[in-house]
Amino acid sequence: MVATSHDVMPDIELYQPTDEANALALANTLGADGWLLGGGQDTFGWLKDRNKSPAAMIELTQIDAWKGIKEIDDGIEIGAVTTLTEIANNPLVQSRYGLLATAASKVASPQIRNVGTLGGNLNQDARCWYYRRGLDCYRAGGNICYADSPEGLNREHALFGQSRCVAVSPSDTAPALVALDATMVVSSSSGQRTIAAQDYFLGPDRDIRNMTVLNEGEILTAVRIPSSFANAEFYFEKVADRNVWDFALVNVAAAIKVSGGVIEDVRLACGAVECVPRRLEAVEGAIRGQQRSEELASRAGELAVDGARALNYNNFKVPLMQNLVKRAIRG
Amino acid sequence: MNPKLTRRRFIKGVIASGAAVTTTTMWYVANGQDRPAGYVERLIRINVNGQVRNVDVAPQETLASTLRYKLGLTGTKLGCNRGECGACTVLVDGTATYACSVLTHSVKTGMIETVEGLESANGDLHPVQQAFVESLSPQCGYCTPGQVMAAVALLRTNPNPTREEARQGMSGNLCRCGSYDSYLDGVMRAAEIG
Amino acid sequence: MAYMHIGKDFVPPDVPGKVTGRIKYAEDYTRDGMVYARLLTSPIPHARVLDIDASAALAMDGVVGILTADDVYPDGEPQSTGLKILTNEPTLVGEPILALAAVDEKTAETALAAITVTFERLPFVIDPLDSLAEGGPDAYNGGNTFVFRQGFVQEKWTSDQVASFRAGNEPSAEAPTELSYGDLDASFSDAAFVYENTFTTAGYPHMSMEPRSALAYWEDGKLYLHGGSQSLTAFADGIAGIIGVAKEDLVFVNAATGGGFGQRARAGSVPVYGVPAKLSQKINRPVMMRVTREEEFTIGGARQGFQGWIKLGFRSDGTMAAADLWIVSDNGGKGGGGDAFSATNAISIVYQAEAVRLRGVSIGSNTAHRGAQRGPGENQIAAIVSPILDKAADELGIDRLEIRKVNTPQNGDVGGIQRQPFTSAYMPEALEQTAQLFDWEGRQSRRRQRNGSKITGLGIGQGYHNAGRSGMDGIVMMGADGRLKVHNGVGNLGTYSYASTSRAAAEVLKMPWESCDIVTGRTDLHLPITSPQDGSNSIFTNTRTFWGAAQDMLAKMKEIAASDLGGNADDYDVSNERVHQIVDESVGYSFAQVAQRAMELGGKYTGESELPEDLAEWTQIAVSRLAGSGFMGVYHDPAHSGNPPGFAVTAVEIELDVETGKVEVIDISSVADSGTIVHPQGMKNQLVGGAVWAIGLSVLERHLYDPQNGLPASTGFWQSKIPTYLDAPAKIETGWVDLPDPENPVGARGIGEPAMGSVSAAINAAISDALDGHIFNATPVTTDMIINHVAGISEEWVPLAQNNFRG
Amino acid sequence: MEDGGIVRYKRDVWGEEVILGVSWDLLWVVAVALLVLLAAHAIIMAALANKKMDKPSADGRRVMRHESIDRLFHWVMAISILVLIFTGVAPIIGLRIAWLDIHWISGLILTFVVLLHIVRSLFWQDFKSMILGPRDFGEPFDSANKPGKYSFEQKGMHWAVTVVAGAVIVTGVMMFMQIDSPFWERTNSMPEDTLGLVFLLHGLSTLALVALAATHIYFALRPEKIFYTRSMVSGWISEDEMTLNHDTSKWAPKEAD
Repeated sequence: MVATSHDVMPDIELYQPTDEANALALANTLGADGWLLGGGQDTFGWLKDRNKSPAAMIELTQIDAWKGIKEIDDGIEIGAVTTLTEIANNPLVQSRYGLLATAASKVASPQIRNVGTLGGNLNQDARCWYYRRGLDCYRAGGNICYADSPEGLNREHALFGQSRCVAVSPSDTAPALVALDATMVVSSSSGQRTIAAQDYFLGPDRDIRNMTVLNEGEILTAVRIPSSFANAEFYFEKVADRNVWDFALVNVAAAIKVSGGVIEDVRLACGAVECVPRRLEAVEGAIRGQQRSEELASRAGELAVDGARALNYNNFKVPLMQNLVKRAIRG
Repeated sequence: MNPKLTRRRFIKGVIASGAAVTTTTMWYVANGQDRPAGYVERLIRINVNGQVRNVDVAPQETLASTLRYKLGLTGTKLGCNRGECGACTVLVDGTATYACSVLTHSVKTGMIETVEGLESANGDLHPVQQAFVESLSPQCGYCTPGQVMAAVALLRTNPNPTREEARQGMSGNLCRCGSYDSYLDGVMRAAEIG
Repeated sequence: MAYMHIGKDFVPPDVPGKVTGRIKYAEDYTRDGMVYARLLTSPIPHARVLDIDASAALAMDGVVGILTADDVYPDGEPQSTGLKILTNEPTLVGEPILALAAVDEKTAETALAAITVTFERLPFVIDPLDSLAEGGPDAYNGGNTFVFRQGFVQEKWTSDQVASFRAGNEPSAEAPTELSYGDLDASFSDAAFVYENTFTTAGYPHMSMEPRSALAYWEDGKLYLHGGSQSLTAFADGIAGIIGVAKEDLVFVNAATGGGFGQRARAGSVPVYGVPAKLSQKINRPVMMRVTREEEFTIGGARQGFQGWIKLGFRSDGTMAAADLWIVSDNGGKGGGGDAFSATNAISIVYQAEAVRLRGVSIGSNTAHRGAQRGPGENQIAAIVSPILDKAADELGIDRLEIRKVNTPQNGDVGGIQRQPFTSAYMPEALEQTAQLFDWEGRQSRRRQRNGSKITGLGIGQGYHNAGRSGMDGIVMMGADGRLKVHNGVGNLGTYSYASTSRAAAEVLKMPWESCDIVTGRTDLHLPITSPQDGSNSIFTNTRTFWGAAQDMLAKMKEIAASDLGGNADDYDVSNERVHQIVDESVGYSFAQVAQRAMELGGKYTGESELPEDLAEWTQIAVSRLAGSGFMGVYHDPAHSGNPPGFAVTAVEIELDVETGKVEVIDISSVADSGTIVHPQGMKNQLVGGAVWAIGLSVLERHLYDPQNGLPASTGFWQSKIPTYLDAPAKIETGWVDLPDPENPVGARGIGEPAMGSVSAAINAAISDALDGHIFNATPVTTDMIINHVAGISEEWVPLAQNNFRG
Repeated sequence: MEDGGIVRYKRDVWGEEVILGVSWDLLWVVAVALLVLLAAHAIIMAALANKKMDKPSADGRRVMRHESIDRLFHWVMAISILVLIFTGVAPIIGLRIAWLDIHWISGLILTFVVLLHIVRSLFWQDFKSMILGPRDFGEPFDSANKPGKYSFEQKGMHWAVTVVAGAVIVTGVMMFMQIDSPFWERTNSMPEDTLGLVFLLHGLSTLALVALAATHIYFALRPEKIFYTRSMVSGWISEDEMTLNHDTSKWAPKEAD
């Protein structure tokens, strides 16, 4: 019964592969009972609470091939187990993709960024407190949602794409990568595939148990950021209750190419408003080619929240999202 | 039959019976294979405060557990055991890290520094400790070891921080007494006397 | 007056241990054969345990034993609210049902999962108003409130009365508690401006950094208990009774405590220490009980939330004519708390209202138990009243600092429901000094200035708490080495008052601090009783006792010297660790010599006879064990007269972003009126700590319980929104009036609690200021509330909702 | 969550064990069982095939078996049931599609069509022809005893589907009321143990429906029965087919135009 507050890591095996092949083989053979371990900042709570009980952890941070930031033909590639601190402080990222550097620097707290990885921040599980408490809700494989009800505590929950589950994407770096048109590199023992950042995440309508397209045996090994939006004008803002150790109530990431006051191209994404980072294509379409102005910014804001369906306690997210998008376009 | 379903159910059964450890072992035995490379051995040597210690560490053991309960280094405090307070902050290769949220096996090759390792051989306090005493930075003191270690890490990378830089650098440490102002006084003083 | 020690900084003896990690908190101890206990707690907000089947768990390898409520209370549980050691009638999720001991924690947790507890589910309630409504569920078995000497009582309103209250009207129900003075109607009729509205303040947890883990073992009939507390001897005195061990057979070890904030002052709020004590007695092994952060939340206590109605009347000159309050206090699942009374007293005292009335009732909810939390009552209400005061000022065309000056308490005034005189009051000086420190006048130009989406708000606030007690005991000892040993029963929770009050003794004997030792940290060092270290009282209370004990020793020194060396006692004085003739300093004894002589003389000089009357039982035990072992000064402190107030005044500047709803506190300037300053650094720590707590109360901290199932959501530091480095300003300016209080030998009064209330009052005033005077009538004022206000959105929350604050 | 053979259990919000739903492993059990049975049937029929059975001719005079409106009902039901089965099973077998909206919309269509069919069958159709009486049970064993409009097998299939579809629809509607829809905002008013029971019944009836649908399709495609399927498309069967399989004294259909 859930009558105990757990605090100690239960028995779990640990594998520390040092080369890719070995890690992929382990992921493949262990399948569902192998837990992919990055920095572990999202992992250990689950395991200590005994709300997730894998038989083994496969530590990915010993694999050098999946670490670091390097230039590629078109842009840069960031290893999935590169720490958020390294990304935030990396000159290359700072100079060309400041959006990601800023987003990474807003995550949790310095110590968490020191060990927390990009892959971990992207793949972290939903933060809905009912789910985290270990209740058997839809996302946990049950048949009920405790948050989406007249009395449910859903202040932090979704405005869009609710489908039985109303949890939101908790990541700060995800919207930044969507805005930068990044590509996820996913490897498995049977090969490698690449997925556009915005297609990498899954809403509850398509898979209520998993937040990404990763299948058993697959590992996110790298993220590629094309040069298309390098050195563009960037805007990232995260609004949370606390300025440290908090998840966004809403965050916004924008990459804008402006010349002569005209928005030539733009990519926009918001986090914490849907189960996936929400790309605002309608807004992008409406402002592309337009003269940048206060009015345009306001219109963008209004367009951004079009179709929002607030729950009982998260109505405030509508004006908040609207304002953040407005600020992003206003610059 | 759908392999996903059957495997999950098999695993559930095993875990429910509280024998998670044997699960993967069983899997490999059942498949007539040896454990794959990368499986950790429990007996390890770790370098804590410059001393190499032999210690028997369970695969899932956190560094905080090893330090407190295996090595008796109780200066490292557990305020939440969830990476939400920073009282357990230690240095791994100079990097401030929550000992409650990192596996000992993950850092076994690193140089681990705890609050017990800061004093010089002749017993003099580390400049940060000295400054914290002079500024009366601690109140209840429970978060202090973590604050000390965070400050040490900060000043190594940035020996002369502005108060704002110090504030940012220390921000991964919670103090319920609200002594932040006094800790920042301490960090600034440490930068002077350091 | 020039002091040797008072008003000077020093290094409290425990500080080095804190920066080196060497000082031990309860969980840092180990003991041979020690086993680990973990708690099985209630998953249900209100239930009755029908059956416990632990056979499977007890059969597991490494499991040593379990303890249930039936073991603890063989004759049945005490029928009252208040936490039990363990219970079969849980009234909140997370209340301890049983404890299991095993060779290690992991085994204990695994074994707990194998225990089957059969519950009978009972109706539960999260919002006290829902319980007040006729037919609403009651939090306790037998009622929704507990009345002293009456037991459980059912307090009910009609649904219409509840609905009308929620709708913003004055409650029309009969109040079980009514306190007042003055002619309310007459005073309101004199008022030029009257403000009336309902308000709500959120309850929230103490969340001390150190969870209440404890170690216990029994050795030759004595119980050794290692735990954290705010008080040392007062706590031990109480926990002995709860555990059921004779005072003389309890050794309470408590060198350091990881925070208390009101919740660890008295044993009644930490009965869970009885678990390792009883369990180790049962299984005859040392037991370490590890308490998790979540458990610290569920049994660690919380501030009372208010669902209230307030009406304030002001004369045209700005003076507060009358204050009328109706407050429903949230008593949580375990009762406790008198916040409403303290809140009303605070209004009467800080604003010197001519007529005041409180009508109130305390109603239970199946949530965390309530107990005193830093400025219980005074600080919630300070944040509610301050914006109203500003509204009055604006309506009456008075400056906002001025309206506080015309209402300020000062020397000679009385205050509170009992109209008690102050021992001294320097609030006018504090107001003036704050205005200077903050440059209140100079900053007025910034008021409501808009910079992009950010608006600057200015606020000024006042805080109060009764800050001193008396009637305690003091013991000082001196051995043949001539060193002064201050036997100190004050708790060590980080205020360092245990050390700073000890310096009063050194002051009396004009001794260098280096020649003094503080004897404390464990009760088998024979420590005198003192008041629980709550209510900001320690400085006042204990400087009196240590001063008195040292005076007793001083008198005895002079007697001995006079009888040995000639002359009268009053021909003698002390200096440089010698007692000597005033005319000829060469004639005298060193302290070492006089102590030696005292021990030769024995009797009253060594505590063997002529002890003060009315020494507490606890002190008598200490004295009897010390008797004959050295030169003793012992003292029982008589009662003081009047109310020694702790006052603080704070001015803040905030930036409120109307697009994000974020409030950033830019500047805080706090000034204390707490009499003579004994320990400047300690005083500064109380002011800055209070400021951070105030940020929590004003904009961040709240309880989250799901009304559907009574589960707590805010169980960790994260969801409790404890303020971080970056939620507080980089620098907080502090100052103090530093004028002596006549009722204290060194002129000192306390400050811990007012230091928070004044900042909360200022921040909430500044938020209203930034929003053109809009008053939320609530704490905290969170991001979403501000966004909704600016956007004109009304959420679908229940008005005055408690414990599910804004979802 | 634990699997207990047929039923899956979970913990309710207060940690008590309650029913979660059917164990979807049964889906594979049903699938395998069906394959075996139908394969067996096919083999036996093939074995009997050499024993000369005179196949009725589709030529000659045509009689009306299914009115166009009834055929429309049938095919709409058929399609919605197949869609429901597919969208319901997809997430269980790990297909990541947005199934829920399609599922409840098809469910509403099925419900609507079934209601219409019930009304029509009661007042406009020859209801008696579908009544399953005791005498019908002798029919399969007595070649002399020929059925009226519907054979014993057809009646049996119809009523089995009626019962199972009824259960699926009732539980389905109850589940529909537990999610957000254009018509209402969801609540958690239904107790978790009741909810689990509803899920269990929906799951069990789904499994039965899968079995029935598969059987129905199998027989509809059997060569000796294919003319019935044709009649569900075109409406008519030949007089030859009628006289060989039906007792015209019990069923006198009108001429097909």
